[in-house]
Amino acid sequence: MDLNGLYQEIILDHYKHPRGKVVLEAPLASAHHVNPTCGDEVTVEVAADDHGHLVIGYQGQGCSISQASASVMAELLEGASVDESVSVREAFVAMMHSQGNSEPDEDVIGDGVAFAGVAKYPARVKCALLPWMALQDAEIKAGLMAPKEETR
Amino acid sequence: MDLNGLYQEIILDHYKHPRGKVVLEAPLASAHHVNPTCGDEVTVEVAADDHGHLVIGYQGQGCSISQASASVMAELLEGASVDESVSVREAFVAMMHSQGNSEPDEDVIGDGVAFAGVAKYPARVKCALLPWMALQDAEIKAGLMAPKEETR
Amino acid sequence: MNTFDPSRIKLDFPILQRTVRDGQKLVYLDSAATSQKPNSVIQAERDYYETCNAAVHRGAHQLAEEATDAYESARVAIAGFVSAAPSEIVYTKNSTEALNLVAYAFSNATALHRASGNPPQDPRFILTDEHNIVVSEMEHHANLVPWQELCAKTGAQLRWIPLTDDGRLDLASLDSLIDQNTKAVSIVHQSNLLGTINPVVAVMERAHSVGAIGIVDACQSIPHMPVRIRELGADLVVWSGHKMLGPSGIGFLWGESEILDSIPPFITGGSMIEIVQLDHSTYAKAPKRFEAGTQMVSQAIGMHAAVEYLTALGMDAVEAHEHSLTGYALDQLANVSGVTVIGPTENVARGSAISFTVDGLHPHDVGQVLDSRGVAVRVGHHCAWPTCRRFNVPSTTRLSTYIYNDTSDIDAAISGIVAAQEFFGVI
Amino acid sequence: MNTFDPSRIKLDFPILQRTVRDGQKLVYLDSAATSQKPNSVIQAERDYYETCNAAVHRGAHQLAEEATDAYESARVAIAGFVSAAPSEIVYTKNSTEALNLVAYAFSNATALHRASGNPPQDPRFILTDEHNIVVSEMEHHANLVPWQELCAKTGAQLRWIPLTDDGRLDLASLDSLIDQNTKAVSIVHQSNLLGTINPVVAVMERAHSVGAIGIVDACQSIPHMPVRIRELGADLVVWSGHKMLGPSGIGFLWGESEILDSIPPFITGGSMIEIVQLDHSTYAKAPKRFEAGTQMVSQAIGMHAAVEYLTALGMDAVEAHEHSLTGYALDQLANVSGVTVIGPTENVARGSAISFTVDGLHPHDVGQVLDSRGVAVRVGHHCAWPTCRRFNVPSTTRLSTYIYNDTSDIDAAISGIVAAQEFFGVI
Ligand SMILES: Cc1ncc(COP(=O)(O)O)c(C=O)c1O
Ligand SMILES: Cc1ncc(COP(=O)(O)O)c(C=O)c1O
Repeated sequence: MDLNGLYQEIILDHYKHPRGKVVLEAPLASAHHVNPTCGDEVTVEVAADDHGHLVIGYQGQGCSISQASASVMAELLEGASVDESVSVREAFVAMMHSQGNSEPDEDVIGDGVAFAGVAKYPARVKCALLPWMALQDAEIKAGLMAPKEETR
Repeated sequence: MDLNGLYQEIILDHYKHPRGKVVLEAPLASAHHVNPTCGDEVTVEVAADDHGHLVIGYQGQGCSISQASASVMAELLEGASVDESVSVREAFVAMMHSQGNSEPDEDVIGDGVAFAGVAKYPARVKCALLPWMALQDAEIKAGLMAPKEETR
Repeated sequence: MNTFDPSRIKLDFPILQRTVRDGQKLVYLDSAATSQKPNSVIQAERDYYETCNAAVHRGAHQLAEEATDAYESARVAIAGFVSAAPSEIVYTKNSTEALNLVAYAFSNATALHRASGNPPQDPRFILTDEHNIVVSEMEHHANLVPWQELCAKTGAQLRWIPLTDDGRLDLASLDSLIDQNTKAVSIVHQSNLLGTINPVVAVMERAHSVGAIGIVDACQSIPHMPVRIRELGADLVVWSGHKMLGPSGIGFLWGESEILDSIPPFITGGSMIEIVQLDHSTYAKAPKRFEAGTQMVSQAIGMHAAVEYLTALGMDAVEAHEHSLTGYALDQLANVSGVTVIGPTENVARGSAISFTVDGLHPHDVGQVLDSRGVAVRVGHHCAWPTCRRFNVPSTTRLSTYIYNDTSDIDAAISGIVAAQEFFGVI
Repeated sequence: MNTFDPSRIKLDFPILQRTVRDGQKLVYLDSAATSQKPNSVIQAERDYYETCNAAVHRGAHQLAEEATDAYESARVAIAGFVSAAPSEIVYTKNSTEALNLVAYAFSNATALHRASGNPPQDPRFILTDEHNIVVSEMEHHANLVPWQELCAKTGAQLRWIPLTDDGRLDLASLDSLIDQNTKAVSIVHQSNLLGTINPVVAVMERAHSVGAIGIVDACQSIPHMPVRIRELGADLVVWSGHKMLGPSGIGFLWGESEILDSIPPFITGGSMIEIVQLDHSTYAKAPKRFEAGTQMVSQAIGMHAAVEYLTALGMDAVEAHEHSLTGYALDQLANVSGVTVIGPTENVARGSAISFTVDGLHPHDVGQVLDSRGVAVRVGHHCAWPTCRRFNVPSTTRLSTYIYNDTSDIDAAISGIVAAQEFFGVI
């Protein structure tokens, strides 16, 4: 098995040097998500700046995949509009559900492309999605986006 | 399959011409037993005459095996002592649990020997035992014998 | 599509090649009790154990991934078979467990509500002694006894829709039976004793008009006819795998997600939780919420093969085949003097289970003579004892067919009945 | 007796011949989750479906006779395996169902008592908010969550026996924890996370001294050591078939007949009744009382083959083999720097499940690296989340052995752990 395909350098780098792992001073809302199988947890906080752009913070503990995913997400979406965050999330989720058969677009999901290999391991897909689902929840709670049915 | 081995002439005869199928005037006790699978029922009543000998009556509805067995039992044990009824019952029960591999003693169980073939058909063993178990129950209720653990 | 050919289908079922009672061909007419299993189902279970057996939804290793995938693919296939979404299908051990899960929804919600009200319970499931539950007089014990126990625990009242003499639901008093205090209405789709197919849509509509939860026992219908589950009009539907070519040990509860998620957990433990603290826990959403403990994985996988087998035959074709076989059997039985069919004698809105009595003979004895000739039928009250009482019979003999039966099987049963009459000298 | 030879035993398990992750040999170290199945078990189920599949305890035909006989013979064999009487063995779908059956004994008896008192319920099972239930801090969710739910429904209080730092029950406060108001004490025999073997006899004795019902979760002990069930000192004992070579979908409840017959029915429906009227029913004695609906027949028959396989090996030999393998694994793990075993490190009163953490690595990542090398272990909280919290770890990596494992399997795991440390650059 190709361990390097799963744990790409970018992932290991984000795991060891997480970006954006901060506590916000005045979050509009936060969401705490847990993976009931392995106990991984992440809390994502959101706020909006004067232009309505996202300010993101998170805390968490868990495996390299879930924690690197949170770091990639925070870096990528900091300062993005809510609409952008939605389309990036949709692209990321689609890639994770592709079982490894997608051609992810680096222009859209940035370092997120490193998780393409994770999509081949069903048990790890949930790890990668954990922070993204928490962000979605936080955005809804903050009133930044309307609740909608999306793949969990 | 040997239908005549199962339904011996004696059985068919008792089925068509039941002996002792009477309601007692002053029973000491009665017991109503049901086969929960097929709904067969029998009610056995007991009394004792001046010598402490059994007086037996029964009513019932059910298949040829259960009804013939009641008739054979009533005929055989009418006027017997309680001790005799116990040893006859034990012999009959032992034969029914032998899976057809016993040499029943006609001197002890009389027409009951006709049920030797029934012992090969597990689903019918319960039919044959139904009235015998009801009699045991009635004897216990009537205070004629002490409750004891016996094969159901 | 190929024409429907039971003699070719029979070849897929190893057990139908065996002989019984001293070398006689087996004529299996007891599929309403349990169906036989084709090679593909037996092989699917075996393959699972030989290649990817593991605990599902728990491990990170390759076997666990493969097992989880097979287990969930089976759910997709089973859901597809009844036109449902996979998340609406709960695996249980049999339909009896599924019906109990539903009855316990009410007793558990009521107990939790009375004890502390925390977490708050859905009012649709909270009962007092002012409420009532409605079933019918033709229910299988599995759809009767759990409701009796629920009523004993909560003080609610149990009511029954009565039957007509030809074995149909008597709906004349439906509107007074199902009233503003009715909290659940649970009805069999096709009776396992009478064969009657009930107008469940009308009954479910009445249930919904008073805000009651509507439940359909589809144990005898889903194996035998195409069912688009939402078209039954129910909130919850149960059925069993073993009656439709699947392994023993698996059954199903279908429910709208909104309803399933409102039901408090039934069997609790591993795999159905969200977060567990020492003093309390929170729970996953359905279907996981109801699948505590290590699941019947190989059985789900066997079921996958079973629905594929039936889908390949086409459920329309299965229904048509059984309908014509039922018509044939009813006609043949009508020709035997002394035989009385218990249940509809007209081949309309009726399935393939046919119960009957024979004058002067006990059903058990009829069954025994048939068995002596290799014909396997069921005798007794068929777990519907109150239905027997309604028709004043202690029990019946029942023949029931499936995809592997043909008219020669019916003929064997008919000559067996006549042989029984001769043997016992009643003709 | 032959010497115990895992390499020969392995040949009986088809799945252990397969490769994983690009042609690597499968090293299966996840038997505490579920065991693999030998040919004889797989074949027994297949034979059943191919020769005598039928509904048990119901039909009068030859198949039904044979199926009933096979089903009940399995019960005799399973009872014999733990030195119990067949009538004391209840089939359930898994041990989780069995534990729920026991917890529901209390909630059902309490609800029936409160509603009408008719039929009268055994006072041992009636709870008020003055009562309490005692478990331990090392319970599997299956032996924790049902008791939480019971307490939520009845107002009773849940208490836990705490743990020592080396993963043993801390019995110092046993006599105050289990007091005159304790109605049930339910304890795991061998922890699936820590590996600890608990002094259940002492705990059960204390339970009995205050009149409480004593329950033992033997899921991880009966597969791995000889158990004479009465010697556990409990009233009720549960375990699962799939962890001891048997099929998925079957578990067991053992109880003294006197106790079993005092428990109100749990899942109700067909086959568990005595007489059914429309408005109420009476019930069969145990074990039938608890086996409603069409049962897991092929699974019971597979289990029969499983206990025969284990009996032929000899449970003393199985225990000795695993004990020495556990000692070897503990020694090897002690040699890897950065590894911390969660649970007893001394190979005394401990079984073969070994949980550990690796400094700087998340358990999930350790498991993934092992998996990439063909080594199947379990990662997570192992359905014992509160136990993880007690030891301040979010989760662990766990290796667990069985009859088909040998020291080379342990060696493969050890080199995998070191490889993980290298890959993530923590050494
Ligand atoms: C100690 C213990 N108890 C209970 C269970 C639950 O067993 P099952 O999932 O077979 O119901 C398990 C296994 O998962 C266990 O290890
Ligand atoms: C109509 C009906 N309902 C419920 C059941 C119970 O199904 P199971 O025994 O598989 O739980 C059956 C079959 O026995 C049935 O025919």
